Amino acid sequence: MRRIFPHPFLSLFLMVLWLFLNQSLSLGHVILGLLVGFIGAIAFAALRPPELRIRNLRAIGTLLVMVLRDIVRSNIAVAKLIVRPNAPGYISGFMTIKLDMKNQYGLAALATIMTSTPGTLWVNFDSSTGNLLIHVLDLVDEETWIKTIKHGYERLLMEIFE
Amino acid sequence: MAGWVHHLIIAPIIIPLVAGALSLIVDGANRKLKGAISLVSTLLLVVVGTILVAAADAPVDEKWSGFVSTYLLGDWPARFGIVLVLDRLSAMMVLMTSLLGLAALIYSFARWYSVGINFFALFQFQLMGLNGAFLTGDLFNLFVFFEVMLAASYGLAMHGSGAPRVKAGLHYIAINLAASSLFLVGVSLIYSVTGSLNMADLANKVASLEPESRVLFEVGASVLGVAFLVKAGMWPLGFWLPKTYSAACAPVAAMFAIMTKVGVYVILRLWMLAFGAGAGESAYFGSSWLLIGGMLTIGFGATAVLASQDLTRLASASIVVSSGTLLAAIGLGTVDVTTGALYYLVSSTFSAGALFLLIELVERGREAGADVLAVTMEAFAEDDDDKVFDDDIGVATPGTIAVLGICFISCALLIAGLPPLSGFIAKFALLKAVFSYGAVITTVSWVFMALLILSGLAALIAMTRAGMRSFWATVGRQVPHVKVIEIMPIMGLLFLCLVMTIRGGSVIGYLHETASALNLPKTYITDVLETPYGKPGKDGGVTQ
Amino acid sequence: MIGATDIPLWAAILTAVFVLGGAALSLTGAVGMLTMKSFYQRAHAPTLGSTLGIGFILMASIIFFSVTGTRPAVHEIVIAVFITVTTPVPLLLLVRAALHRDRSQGSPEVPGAITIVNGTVRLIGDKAIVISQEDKVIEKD
Amino acid sequence: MAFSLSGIFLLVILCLPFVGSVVAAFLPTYDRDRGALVAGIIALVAILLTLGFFPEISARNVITYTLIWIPELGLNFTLRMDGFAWMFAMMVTGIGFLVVIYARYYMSPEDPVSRFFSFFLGFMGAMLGVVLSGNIIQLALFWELTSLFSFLLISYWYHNANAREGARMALTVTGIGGLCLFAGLILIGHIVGSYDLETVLSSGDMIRSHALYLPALCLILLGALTKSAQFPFHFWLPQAMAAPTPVSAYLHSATMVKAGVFLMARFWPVLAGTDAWFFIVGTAGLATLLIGAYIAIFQNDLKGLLAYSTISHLGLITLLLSFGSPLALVAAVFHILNHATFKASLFMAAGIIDHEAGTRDIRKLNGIIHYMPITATLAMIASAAMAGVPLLNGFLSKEMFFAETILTHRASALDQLTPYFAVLASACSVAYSLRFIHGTFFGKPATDLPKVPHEPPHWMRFPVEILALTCFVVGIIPALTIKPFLTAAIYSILGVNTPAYSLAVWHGLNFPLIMSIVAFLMGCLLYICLRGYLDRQKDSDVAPIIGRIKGRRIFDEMMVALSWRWARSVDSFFSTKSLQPQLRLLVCVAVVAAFLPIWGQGLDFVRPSALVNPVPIVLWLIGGCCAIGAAYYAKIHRMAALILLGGAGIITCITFAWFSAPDLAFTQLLVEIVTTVLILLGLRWLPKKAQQTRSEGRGLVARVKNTRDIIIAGVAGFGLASIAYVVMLRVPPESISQFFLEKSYTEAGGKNVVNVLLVDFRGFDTLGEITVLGIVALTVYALLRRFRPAPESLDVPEQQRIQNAFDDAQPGRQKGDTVIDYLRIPSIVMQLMFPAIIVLAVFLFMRGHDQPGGGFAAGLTMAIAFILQYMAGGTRWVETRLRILPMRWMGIGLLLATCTGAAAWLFGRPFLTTYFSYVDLPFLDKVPAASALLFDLGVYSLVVGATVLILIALAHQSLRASRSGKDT
Amino acid sequence: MEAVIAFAIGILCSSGIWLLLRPRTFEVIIGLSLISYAVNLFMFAMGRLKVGAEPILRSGSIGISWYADPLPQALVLTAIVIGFAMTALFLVVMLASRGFSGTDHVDGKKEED
Amino acid sequence: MSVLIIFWAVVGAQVLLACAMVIGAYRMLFGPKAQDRVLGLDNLYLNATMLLLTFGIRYSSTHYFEAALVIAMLGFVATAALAKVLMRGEVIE
Ligand code: NA
Ligand code: NA
Repeated sequence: MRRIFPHPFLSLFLMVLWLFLNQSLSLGHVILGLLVGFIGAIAFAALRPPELRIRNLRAIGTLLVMVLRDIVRSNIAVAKLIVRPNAPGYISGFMTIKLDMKNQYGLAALATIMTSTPGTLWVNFDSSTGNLLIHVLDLVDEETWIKTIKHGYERLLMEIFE
Repeated sequence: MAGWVHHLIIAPIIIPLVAGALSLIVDGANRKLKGAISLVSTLLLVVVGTILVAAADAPVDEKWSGFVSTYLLGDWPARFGIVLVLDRLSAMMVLMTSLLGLAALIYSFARWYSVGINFFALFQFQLMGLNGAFLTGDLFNLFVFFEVMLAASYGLAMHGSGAPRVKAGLHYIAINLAASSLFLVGVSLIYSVTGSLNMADLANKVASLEPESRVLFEVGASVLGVAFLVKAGMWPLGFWLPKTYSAACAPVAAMFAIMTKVGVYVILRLWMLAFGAGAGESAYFGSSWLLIGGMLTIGFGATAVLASQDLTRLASASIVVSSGTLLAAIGLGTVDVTTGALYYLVSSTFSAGALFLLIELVERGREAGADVLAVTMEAFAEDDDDKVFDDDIGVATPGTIAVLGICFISCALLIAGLPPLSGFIAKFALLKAVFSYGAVITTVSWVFMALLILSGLAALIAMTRAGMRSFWATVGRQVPHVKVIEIMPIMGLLFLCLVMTIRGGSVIGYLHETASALNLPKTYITDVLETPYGKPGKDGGVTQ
Repeated sequence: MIGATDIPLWAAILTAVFVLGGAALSLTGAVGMLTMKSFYQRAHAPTLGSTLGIGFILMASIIFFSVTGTRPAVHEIVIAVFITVTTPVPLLLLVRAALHRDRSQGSPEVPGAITIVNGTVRLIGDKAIVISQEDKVIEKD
Repeated sequence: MAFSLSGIFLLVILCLPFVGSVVAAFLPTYDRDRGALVAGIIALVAILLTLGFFPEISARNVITYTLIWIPELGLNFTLRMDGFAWMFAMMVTGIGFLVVIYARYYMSPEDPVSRFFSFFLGFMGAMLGVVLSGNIIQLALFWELTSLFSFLLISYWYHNANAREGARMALTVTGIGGLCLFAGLILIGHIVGSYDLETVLSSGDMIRSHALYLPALCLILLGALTKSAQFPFHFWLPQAMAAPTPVSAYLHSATMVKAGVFLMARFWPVLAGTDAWFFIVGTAGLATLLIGAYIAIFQNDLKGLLAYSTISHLGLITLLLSFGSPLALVAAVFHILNHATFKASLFMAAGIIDHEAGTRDIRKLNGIIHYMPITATLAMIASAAMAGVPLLNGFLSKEMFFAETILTHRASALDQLTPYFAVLASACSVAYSLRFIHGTFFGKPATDLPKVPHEPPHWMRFPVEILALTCFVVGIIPALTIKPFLTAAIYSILGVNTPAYSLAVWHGLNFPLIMSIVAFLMGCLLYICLRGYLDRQKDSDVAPIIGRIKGRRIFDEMMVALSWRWARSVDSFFSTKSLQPQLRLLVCVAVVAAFLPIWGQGLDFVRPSALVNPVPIVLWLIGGCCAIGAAYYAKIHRMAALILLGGAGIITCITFAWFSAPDLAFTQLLVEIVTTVLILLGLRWLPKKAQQTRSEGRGLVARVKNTRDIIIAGVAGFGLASIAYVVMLRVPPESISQFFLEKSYTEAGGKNVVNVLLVDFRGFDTLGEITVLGIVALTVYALLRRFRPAPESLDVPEQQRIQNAFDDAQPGRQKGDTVIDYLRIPSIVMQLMFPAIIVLAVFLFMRGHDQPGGGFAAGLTMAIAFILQYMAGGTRWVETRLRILPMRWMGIGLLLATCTGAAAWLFGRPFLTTYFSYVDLPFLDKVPAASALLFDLGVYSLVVGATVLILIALAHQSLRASRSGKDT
Repeated sequence: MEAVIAFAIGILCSSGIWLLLRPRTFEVIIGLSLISYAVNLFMFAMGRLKVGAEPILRSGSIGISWYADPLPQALVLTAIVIGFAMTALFLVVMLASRGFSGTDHVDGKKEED
Repeated sequence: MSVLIIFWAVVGAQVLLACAMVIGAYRMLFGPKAQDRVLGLDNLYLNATMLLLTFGIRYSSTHYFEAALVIAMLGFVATAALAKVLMRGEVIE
């Protein structure tokens, strides 16, 4: 079954994508969408990606809300920094965080989130040590960052993927 | 034309296309099958070409006949869709391409196909591009087939790779890319003032263009003309030519003999159509430039012929000469001159093709660099007045060398325009026409005559020099190992020249008809534009 | 402007606000990219546009088309998803590449700078280096 | 008339030698018996056939035979035999026959003699062609053929440098002349309006009074004078003596060199009788007569002496022809015959001597009469004929010559002087004849010869005997022997103007006889005086005073200078091997070409442009900066240039989108992406830093050059922009686009007119275009298979070396960890994007007919999906997972597109006629099922295949590099 | 509007030609790309400029003349694809040339010192 | 009224985006380092996407959205490739 229909979630996602692209909900497009989703999943499976299993759907919701909130917040913060460049000196810099998460997808999600969020940049992840080097635009409070990342995102992501 | 013959018009494009595509699917190692596909395709092309010539030449009232036959691709009316147009000229060019292609292909079976990969596919695509360029009646489609032809020629020019080929290829490509840009600019500019791309339709509209449109149209035509002249190798746009041609491997170079002719063909076709006597204020636009450019090209080419250090250069330079001759002839533009030019075109293509094929055989087994040395020795040798006579016993000529020698002499005669082969008839036809041009013989005629004669002389001198070097070199000469399938194509091409000489009457007759039709584009225009068409409508019916 | 004639004023204003807001955010990000001192700082700036900036504009679009009813506003969602997924990729690759380049040039600006001695790589220091906006180098543990 | 039996025989006479030539070529290489047999039989049959014509000829009939050849050009294959042609034909076949017999013995058994006989017969045919041509173009044709065969015969012993050079010189000189003749004959044809010899010969007045008479005359004379080795073109003939003696006897005394005088005589009725004719021909003839005779005295080589003598005698004939009087013509024609007989026999005799004694050097040869008395006697008879001794044929024509010189033809100094010069030349002729006889045959018998001479085989001597006998017979009883033939010949030239003349040994003691006697005595005196000098000449055979001026040397040096040094410098001056000048020229020519029509007719560039949205202005400020930036950085910072190119591309893409071209925007964007990846792949193999050549330095020259290029570029850009501006603001013409917009949906079933254009209206373009893509992919693939990277590019890039070293240096890390870490996150995203992009590709493909998209866009999208995986995982990683066979994709794509097009044939419709209908598939909306969709699928397949093939082939080079890197 | 596009064409063309005349292969390939942008825009402009009038048929009673000219677009599309192919080809040839001659000079000249 | 508001808002937004693009172009042109140039290009892609979306609103046409979608899904490939070259010296290893 998994060989023929390898990634059901992905197929579903692709079908939705198909329907969205075609802006149509007709039965014909649903069938076509299924077909496309099926083909897409097979193509994806052919790449032999690391196993993708989502264990906690609810955590995704929480994560999304959190990300959205952080994005809005940091957008404002960074915009302020840019608009008022002569404000009392903010400090940018690198910092290292040790991550416990090993799941590839989790790491990818974390990287995407951190990079998307203005103010933090995922710079380098050393797989041998688990050390993550990030660059922070406003490094006023290092601990806050660690807390947000380790206890916010990493925890949620580990719930979802591990 | 009716029935299946009508569909044959597109066969010269489709056959090589299918053959090329098939050889892509065939497993890479199975070269024999690829070769067989290619051979079958080319043989078919010869057959089709012959039928097309016969069809184009058939009297008007016969069953499949007419001066012009138009093939409506996609069954769209002629002005709007792309059309292929078969007339005597295009039929002749297609047949010529196929014959030359067959010779080059057979020759390549000896060994050349194997020095790189995908030779057969590229070769077929080359034929497709050439045939398409000859048959199409649409300006932009012409661009596309030019690109097909050029792309394949890029591949073939560098077939076998190696430093000289790649270096020459780089220049060849760069210049042709620039020229293709000009082509696009010209085409789109012409479209912007006429709203059409069909050549017949364009020709129809030229006379009635209002002044500003006319200026823009002429600008477009000029730019287009420059693009074609690059292909035709006109001085000073053709310096890429000798290097590329002489670097290419023999069958490819032979095939290239027709490449410059495409530029010439297109200029002939378009200029006769659009800027003939009926073009109103644009009549004979640019013809004096063609004439001047052509003459300069002859002069330059003849000098290059003399200056060439090796045979391939010589052959390439002779191609430049023939291009110049043709361009100048188009610049003169009367029916008789055009007739002569067309004859010259065919003859020079076959002979140059044969020469390119031959050179490789002649040079085989000679030490590299021997030419340069020989030439230098000859140029700077001390007076050898006092050399004693050697013994008076001749050196026997091995059969291979004898055959090669005969072929070489034939090529030399053809290229120099000396009797008795078709090169002579061609020169005669041109000269005669040039002198019948107008009531009084003008300076132009004299200069043209002088150039024709002198270029022949240059070829004679250079070919003698080169031939003596190649065949009578007493040292370092080994009898080359020549296969029958290598010499047969050469003899075939020369035989064609012989046939053109002996059957000169019918050939010239055909070409005379061709030239007359070119000079009276009205027939072409009405035939193309009024081609009836039937299009299956929505429900499969026929709407008119 | 087909279809815009029958849009209610509130929707128009909302659309306008979102459109302008998104564009303004994007511009702000770009300004940041212009004014900030170090590359790592500048790399933060465009994310303004790629998150909320484009988000606002998509929102404007959703409002506009939903209200006018010309088409279902689903493309916007797809765009949002894929922008979110794809924009970090080049940034990730780029920042790491910049780090490598700075490190191998022995730049003091980045941690873990290296130097090449006789073909072998030596670390200059393994400390995270913090740069203030005033370009003062403050060493931290 | 055309198909009379005699006409057929004419054709047979002409064809026989050519057939024989082919037959001889296939004989065994060394079989001189059979070679001679074939040649002899052919010559004999030709003689007999020719003889058979005499009754008709003597009845003053002209036999013609015409084959329609190229009537449009007025070029028919006409054979025409009149008395003059008959005489020449007899000469060609008769002497040919004798020379064949001679050659059988002369040529060594080790000589590859069948080649000789093949060429010999070929020449005979060509020469017959010249004399029998009834069409002047045809005459030119055979004329050049004689030059060609002469070349081949002279160079028969091509291992000998002199033979090669002699042959080449003969060919060059006579070839040039032949081309001039050709031009001249075309002029004549133009004047007369026909190339038919008969017509031309009857149009003398028209020709002579025509404005083109002088150019035509000059050109024709150039042909004739070169062929007959007339001053100043005489120098080739002595060089041609490197040929085997039979060749010299045949071509260079009896026949080919006579072609020139033949021509002058043939056209005598139409060209002669004017001042121009007299002065040109007369000067050339007189000069040749004198110079040839003078130089001949000083030749030490027997054949050299004979060659100069030939030159001199041809000068005599030429001079006679120049006079323009009928009697002079009689003398000329008579002398042609006489000279052929005695000179051919002399050459053969010289050949025998050479053959038997092993040398031809007069200084070495002495007393040969003791060794070979018969041959010596024969040679002496012929020499005496040459010297103009009474009772021999040479005497008769020389007397006639003297008689003519006395007469006044054109009052002028030249005319006045001819008698004196004639006597002088005759004296010289006596002198060299004496030298030939005395120097060779008399004196103390030589003992130091290479061989001990003895009489040759009888049949070798036989031809000489026949000819010597002829000299005698004709010399004694001319009226009985030669007169009928001569009269027939003369009549065919002069017609009713044929003068009465008498041929007799004794005309009484008249002035010519006195001149002869004076000349004879002077000649003897001259020889006696010069004898000592001649014997003392050591190594050179240079004639005093004028001998230093060597025509041959001058010619050689001129040829080398003109055809080699000069040609090379002109060639290199007017051409270039570098790319930049070529492109510069191309741009300049295009600009000028575009400007010319505007310059002539004017164009109003001042037009109001509608504005205005600031956004496009800003966008194109950016785009412009990007373009200029790319131009600026291309040399110093390739990456920057590439990035800026991308910037210009995006702006272009937005422009397309803005101005209602979504399809273009799509395609532009996709191509942009692929191109960027492509160039990045290539960047790896370029030198790290742009190498700077000195020529690009900063000097003033460089700055001037740069400025020039900037101006050229600026002008071209400005021109293109101006034209675009003008066009954009004009009212568009009625365009064929209206049709497409109208019919797109109703007749082609697509709403996206651009796509319908691509797959239906102009589907043929698309077919060609995908073929281009396919071809390029094949070429790229082929080139990369043979790719040899530069050595310094072979190493892994510097970055990777550092990163690997870093990984090695760090504890707990392995080589390659850096890249794994680097790509860990991006590769996950890229892999996830793979199916999504595939969906996008399918989407773009499916909707292409109605909405933006289509096979191209879809194909490129699909290709990008693949490329992305290669970027994410590397070549090996992908290729263990996906098996892409791009070549197949391409082939199938092409076939699919073609077959879809061809399917229309099944319905009797032209190629690419599409079929469509709206099919109501279950559950699906109304789906237009156009056959064009299948075509588009072909497009898609090819685009995927080609793009992937190009990129992957390039990417694979890194593997090659890393492999070879490991080897070292 | 037209002036802007004309400006764009001019500047792209000038930059491209300037690069085309440079001696380095990389400069030439960038130049060719810029020229092809210029030419594509030029061809496109030959159909005149229209905003918001894609030649994609809409239902309703929109007249034919409302739409932008589809033909130049189709031609440009073809030209873009062919241009891409040629860029690829030129790139590879230029790499091959560099491999053989050891230099990135268009004439394969070794650097003279 | 609504029409005017939206019209001017869109024009304003386009001007703002165009200005943003100018800055992106500035980074592409003047770096100072290669990574800044790539960043500039990335920014240009992003702003182009947004610009297309504003067109979409202005002309009520779905095609602009599709174009934006294509950039959103594929635009990153070019900049990713550039970035990878900076890091590894090769696009595909
Ligand atoms: Na971020
Ligand atoms: Na002697």
